[in-house]
Amino acid sequence: MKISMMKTDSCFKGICWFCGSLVLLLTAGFFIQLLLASTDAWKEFGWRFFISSEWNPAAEKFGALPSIVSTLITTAIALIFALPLAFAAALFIADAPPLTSSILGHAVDMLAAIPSVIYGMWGLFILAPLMQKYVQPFMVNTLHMDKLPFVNSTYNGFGLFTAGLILAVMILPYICAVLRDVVKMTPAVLKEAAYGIGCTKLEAAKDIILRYGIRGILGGILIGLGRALGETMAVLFVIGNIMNMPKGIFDSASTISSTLASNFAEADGLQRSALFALGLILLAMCLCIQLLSQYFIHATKAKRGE
Amino acid sequence: MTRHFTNALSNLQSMLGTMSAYAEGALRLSGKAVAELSRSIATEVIAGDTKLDTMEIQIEEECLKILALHQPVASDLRQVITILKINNELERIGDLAVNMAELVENLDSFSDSSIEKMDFSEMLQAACGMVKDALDSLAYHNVTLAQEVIARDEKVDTIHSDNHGVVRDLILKYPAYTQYYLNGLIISRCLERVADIATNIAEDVIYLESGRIVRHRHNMENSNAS
Amino acid sequence: MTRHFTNALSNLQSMLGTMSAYAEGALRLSGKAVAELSRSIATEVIAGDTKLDTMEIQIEEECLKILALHQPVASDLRQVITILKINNELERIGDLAVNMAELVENLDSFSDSSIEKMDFSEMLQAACGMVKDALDSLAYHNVTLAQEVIARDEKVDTIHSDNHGVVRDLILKYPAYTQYYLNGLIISRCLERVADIATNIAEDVIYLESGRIVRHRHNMENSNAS
Amino acid sequence: MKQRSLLLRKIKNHLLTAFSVSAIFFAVAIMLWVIWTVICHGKDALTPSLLVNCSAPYGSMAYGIGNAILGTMLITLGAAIIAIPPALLAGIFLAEYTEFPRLAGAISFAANVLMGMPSILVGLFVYTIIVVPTGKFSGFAGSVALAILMFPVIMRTTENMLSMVPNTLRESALALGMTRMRATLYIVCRSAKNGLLTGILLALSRVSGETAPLLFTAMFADSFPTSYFTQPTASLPILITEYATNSPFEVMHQIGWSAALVVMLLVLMTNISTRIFFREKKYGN
Amino acid sequence: MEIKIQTKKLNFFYGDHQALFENDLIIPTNQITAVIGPSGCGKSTHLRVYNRIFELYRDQRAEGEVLIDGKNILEPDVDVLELRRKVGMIFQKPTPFPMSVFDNTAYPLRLHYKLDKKKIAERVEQSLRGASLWDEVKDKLHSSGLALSGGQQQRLCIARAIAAEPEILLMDEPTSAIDPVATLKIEELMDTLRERFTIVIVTHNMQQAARISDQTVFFYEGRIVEYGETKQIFTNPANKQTEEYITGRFS
Amino acid sequence: MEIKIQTKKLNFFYGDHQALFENDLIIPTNQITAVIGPSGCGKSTHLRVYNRIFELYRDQRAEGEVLIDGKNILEPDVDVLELRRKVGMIFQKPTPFPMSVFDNTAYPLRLHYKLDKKKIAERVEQSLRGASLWDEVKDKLHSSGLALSGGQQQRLCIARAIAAEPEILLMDEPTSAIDPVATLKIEELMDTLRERFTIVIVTHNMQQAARISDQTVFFYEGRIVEYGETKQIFTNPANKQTEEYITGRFS
Repeated sequence: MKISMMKTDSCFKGICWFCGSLVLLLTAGFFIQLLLASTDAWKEFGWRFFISSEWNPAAEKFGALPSIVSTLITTAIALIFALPLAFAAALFIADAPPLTSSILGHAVDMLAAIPSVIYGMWGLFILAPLMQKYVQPFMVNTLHMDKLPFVNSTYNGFGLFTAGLILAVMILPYICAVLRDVVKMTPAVLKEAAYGIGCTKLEAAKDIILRYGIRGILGGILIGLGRALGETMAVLFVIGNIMNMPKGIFDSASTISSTLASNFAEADGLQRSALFALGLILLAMCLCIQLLSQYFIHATKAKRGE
Repeated sequence: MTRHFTNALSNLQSMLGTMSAYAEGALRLSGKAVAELSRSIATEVIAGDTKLDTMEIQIEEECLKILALHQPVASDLRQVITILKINNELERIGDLAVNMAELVENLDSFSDSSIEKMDFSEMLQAACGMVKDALDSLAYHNVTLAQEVIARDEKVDTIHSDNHGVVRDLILKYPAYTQYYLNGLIISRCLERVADIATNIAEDVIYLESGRIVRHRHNMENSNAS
Repeated sequence: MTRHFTNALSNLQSMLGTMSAYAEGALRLSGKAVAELSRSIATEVIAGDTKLDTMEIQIEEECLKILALHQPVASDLRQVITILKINNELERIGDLAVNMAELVENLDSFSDSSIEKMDFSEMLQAACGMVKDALDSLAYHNVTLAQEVIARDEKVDTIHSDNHGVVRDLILKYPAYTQYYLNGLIISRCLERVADIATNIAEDVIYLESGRIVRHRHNMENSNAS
Repeated sequence: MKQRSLLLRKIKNHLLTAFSVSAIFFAVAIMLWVIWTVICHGKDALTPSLLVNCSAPYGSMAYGIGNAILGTMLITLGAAIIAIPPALLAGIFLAEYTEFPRLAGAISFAANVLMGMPSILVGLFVYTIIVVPTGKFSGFAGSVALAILMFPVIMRTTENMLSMVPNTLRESALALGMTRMRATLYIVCRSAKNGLLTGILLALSRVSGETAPLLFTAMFADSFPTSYFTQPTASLPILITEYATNSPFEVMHQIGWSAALVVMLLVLMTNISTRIFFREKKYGN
Repeated sequence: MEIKIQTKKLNFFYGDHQALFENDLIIPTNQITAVIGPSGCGKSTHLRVYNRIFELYRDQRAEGEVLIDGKNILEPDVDVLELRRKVGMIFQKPTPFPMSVFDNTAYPLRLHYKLDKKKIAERVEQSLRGASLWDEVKDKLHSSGLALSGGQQQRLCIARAIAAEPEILLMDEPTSAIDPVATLKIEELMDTLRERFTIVIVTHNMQQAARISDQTVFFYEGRIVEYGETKQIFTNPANKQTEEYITGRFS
Repeated sequence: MEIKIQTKKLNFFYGDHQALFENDLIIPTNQITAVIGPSGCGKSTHLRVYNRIFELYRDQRAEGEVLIDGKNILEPDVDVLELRRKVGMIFQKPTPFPMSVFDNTAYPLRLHYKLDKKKIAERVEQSLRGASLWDEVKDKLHSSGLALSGGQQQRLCIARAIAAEPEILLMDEPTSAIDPVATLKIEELMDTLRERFTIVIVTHNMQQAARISDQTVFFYEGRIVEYGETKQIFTNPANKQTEEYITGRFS
């Protein structure tokens, strides 16, 4: 009887081992499949695929540059708006009295849980018209921001800037939730120690909490970054979907994911292969983010001597 | 700490109880030997001292063990230290009993001669009473009794100084029995010391119960009395 | 524990050192009073005893404090307990010195008479030497010296028993000076007790250094020597 | 020594506080705005008949989202069945069987990559491995896509929850003479039960609102789902996308908003009730 | 003095790092043996060999012999589950299972024995009484074990450990995570358990070792420096290192 | 005996729950005052009033007077930052900041003073020496404070606390999370700190209170039962409850 118990034990272990390895298989599968499906495009364009800005299905000419650039710009805009707000909000939530803190915390979690398609709709029907009617005119005519590089003087509400804002709204709760946890996970004694030597809240936050949670904060930022890079639906609704090289932030454009979503269904042949190639590039970007975060974790670990 | 320590302490107390009974017994027996000039009783007392010595060592080791293992504080600590000291005093009572008994071996040679004998009965009674009461005050936590014991020391001291004169007169009267009277003087001194020891014990008891050290205060007040 | 405890312990040791020097001084002074039959020296000794009593209480309180606050174990504990005991012994040496000094007040009245005086110098030297060596053995952790001290006790014991005979003979010879010789006998006994105390201290030192209790072993072996 | 100005330090501090308050105010305001918009636009068209009727092609005057609701549920349920058991076991593997540190490192890196993977790529992937070989869009393909999204999330939560169980609990279970499997399933998992359930439900509620992975897998159909494995299956998010972007008709937009309201309620309800139900109870104390 | 456990040339390794060196030790039956020593001296490691719990971790291994009742339990053919029934263990932090007080105590019974309900209830009561916990929990047997106070949780763990009728109880700093009053209760409990079990307790609290144990073992850097009667160790240790450690003079 | 801190009728509340009752206490300058008592007796709570750290938590409030150098620090016009510079605090768990050893020690200096680099380096060395840590860390001043051992971390916290030149050091069970040998070092350190600071230490280790303190305060259920010279408290306490507590007879 005892021996059979031992046997089930090792069986169980084997099954667990297999299930764990499934993740590896899946990840590898992603690369292999995308690579296989995009071989035609790579053969046709080679490395020029990265720097060509032409996307012409009729002429069977495809280049990834516009969508890569648009992706990066929207992401950058999103992070610029979301990060400081998220950190400040996280500080407030973590410091608020318990009831307020839990209500606000849940609110932020809710915000993160709303499906992106709803943000997309909201952006399409509410934000974009608002941008066109008030915000962009204000920026151009009153602040004269069109003097700045990369800001157009023409606008129609859709485009990179609006997409960036929508993304900012979407990733704000994500980053905020992570940062809130970071701030909350800072041990109470450490905070007390900081206040105990006479820190103000600001000093405690910037010198102690920020440093203590640096790993979590980086993690939060990278999660936000990943979201912003890969987000499809919300962007799809407001970016305008034009496969041109954007000249300014008010231009309509198309990110990698929105290109995939809007063109994949109708595409075939070389275009489909080119789309898979775009997918592969996106996947590579995400992989880079992961590698980066691994590097940071190791770096901070080494620095702390853990 | 409680239970282990309480067990150890009560064990220690019962050991001390046995020892004090034994010491008191030795003292009385020794007194009897003096009174009856009995060599055999004296030998018995001397032989019995080994037992008392062993007990003293046992109690001391037990005290050390308690101090090392249980590390008592406050009244518990005073209790152990007091026991340690009383243990020492009891052993000295035993030694004094032996001293007296040893003298009986000398006195003995005069036992059949019809000389004027010295009477120690009053002194013996007083000293033994003091020892007994001091130990009772320990057992029953009776500070009043302890104070009374201390007060009674003076009486024994007085008898002892009187004995000086008595011995001198007797020696002058019967110079042939000088040895006998000399030994008598020493016995008197032994008993006086027993009373002193009883006083010490009583002082220790007061310290134990109240935390006050009363020792020497008494001595200092009437330091010219001894 | 280390530093606080070490400080407290070395403080305690230096207190004991002072006390032992003082006790030894009192003993020698008392011996001088006996030798020179000087009433003034005797008064000095008696007056000085209060100081010794105070020191004894201080040391005992310090020991208790260390036990309560630092809760020493092993050799540290033995050290404190040994000091506690030696403290007690030293106080007794002081008491014996006082006893001797008090007797000088009586001897004094004979000081001008040209009687045959008793000579305590050898005994005094022996006893004082034992006390000194015992305390040295404590200070220098010298077990050999302590054992030597224990061995020397016998010599003092012998002198004391000899003194018995001497006193008896002298009294028979000069019955008028009985009082003087009686006191001489008591002084002899005091010195013998001082030697005993030195022996006790030496035994305590051996216990301290080795953890062995040697007390009474000596007594048991030659219990018929005293 | 020269002291630094207390006043200056305090002013900086107050500025930060003010910024914090406005940031949280802004975040919450946006949320309320989004929710309010959805409710305002969606509540009028939300009728019982809308919920049970089937959707219809453009131009037709019969409207409904019943098939999409059913489809979403079907796809999500399928995803749960596919993903949960292996994800739990994988989590157990990572947390309990620490004797393969390098494999575990690789797995957890891969899981991070998977978790950060844009959902549209998952759609592409499933398209190539299921839709292309079978030649058919199907609800099942959608389920697989969602399952792939859920898998690393649940695995990670499981690992974290199990790692939070103190090692001594494991040891004390084994020290009583239990087998490894028994100790894991009956003691360790049991004490992390609430955390595991929370993780699973939150993951489910999240994927149920996903759109992008379904675009090329489950597709859409204006009919009630009949064959899970072979037919394109309607779902709420796709329906919203279709109606909002590809339709010029105001009525369609209305329906889209209503569908959005339904999705939002669905997601938020599961989310809130999960959190309230399994309020995070930590082990011990 | 009957011998319950005897180790012979026990060596222990964490990967390449050797943690125990040639431990030779005899632990007598029905006595409390305390294991003391500075942190990291290997005292816990040594204890964890007795029920082979160290095998949970892949890179740990033990060499040498550990004889329990004369049988070397390090041999591969020993039934680990049975060994662990026989050798109960209490950990530093209380580890009640996430179930009711009753089920906690009944768990090892159901695991190892086939008993009917009545019998189980009896044995649970018996074990809880044995751990001096019955009076405090008899009214809440079916509420969670996690709802008890720290000291009660630890006694619950003791009840659970003794329910399986072990012969040896290993305790790894059982009171270091609980407050002084609860510690006292557990020390008193141990005193009563001594009659039925052979107890080995690791503690970094020397006073505790002094108070409760019959035998004391002093570890230093993976070696057994001295072992013997507690009284002897604390009044007159033979080894200089032991003396330094217990008098607090350790550098 | 100079008075450094004096509390008058100090009451403390956690929401509606009163935790301290009418505490009257005098803490003398340049002495070590130990605060003992069973868990939950309010000893930590009492300590945390002295630097108003309790104000971090909204529902906690103190009533009565706490005079430091004769000034009531509970009054609203007292500058909390300056108060906390003057009253350093050491916590149960070592709390080095996530920065280098040097920066940890320099942090309070930079926070409160305007000093040039050289001056800061000097003062850091001085503080680390003051905390008996210099010799151990002088070669790794720029590695993280978290990389030190527990005992070193705690001494780093002490160095940090004394860098700002406080007058009072509050220690809340500073050695309960570290091993006995490290504890010893910290106790010895405290002895040297006594000359420059007034130290108040909360400890649940009575032996520790006995060893290191000059004054001892015994708390029970939020009240001060007895306070006085440590020697007196431990050899001959006036109060029966104190006696019971220190002899371990507390139920």
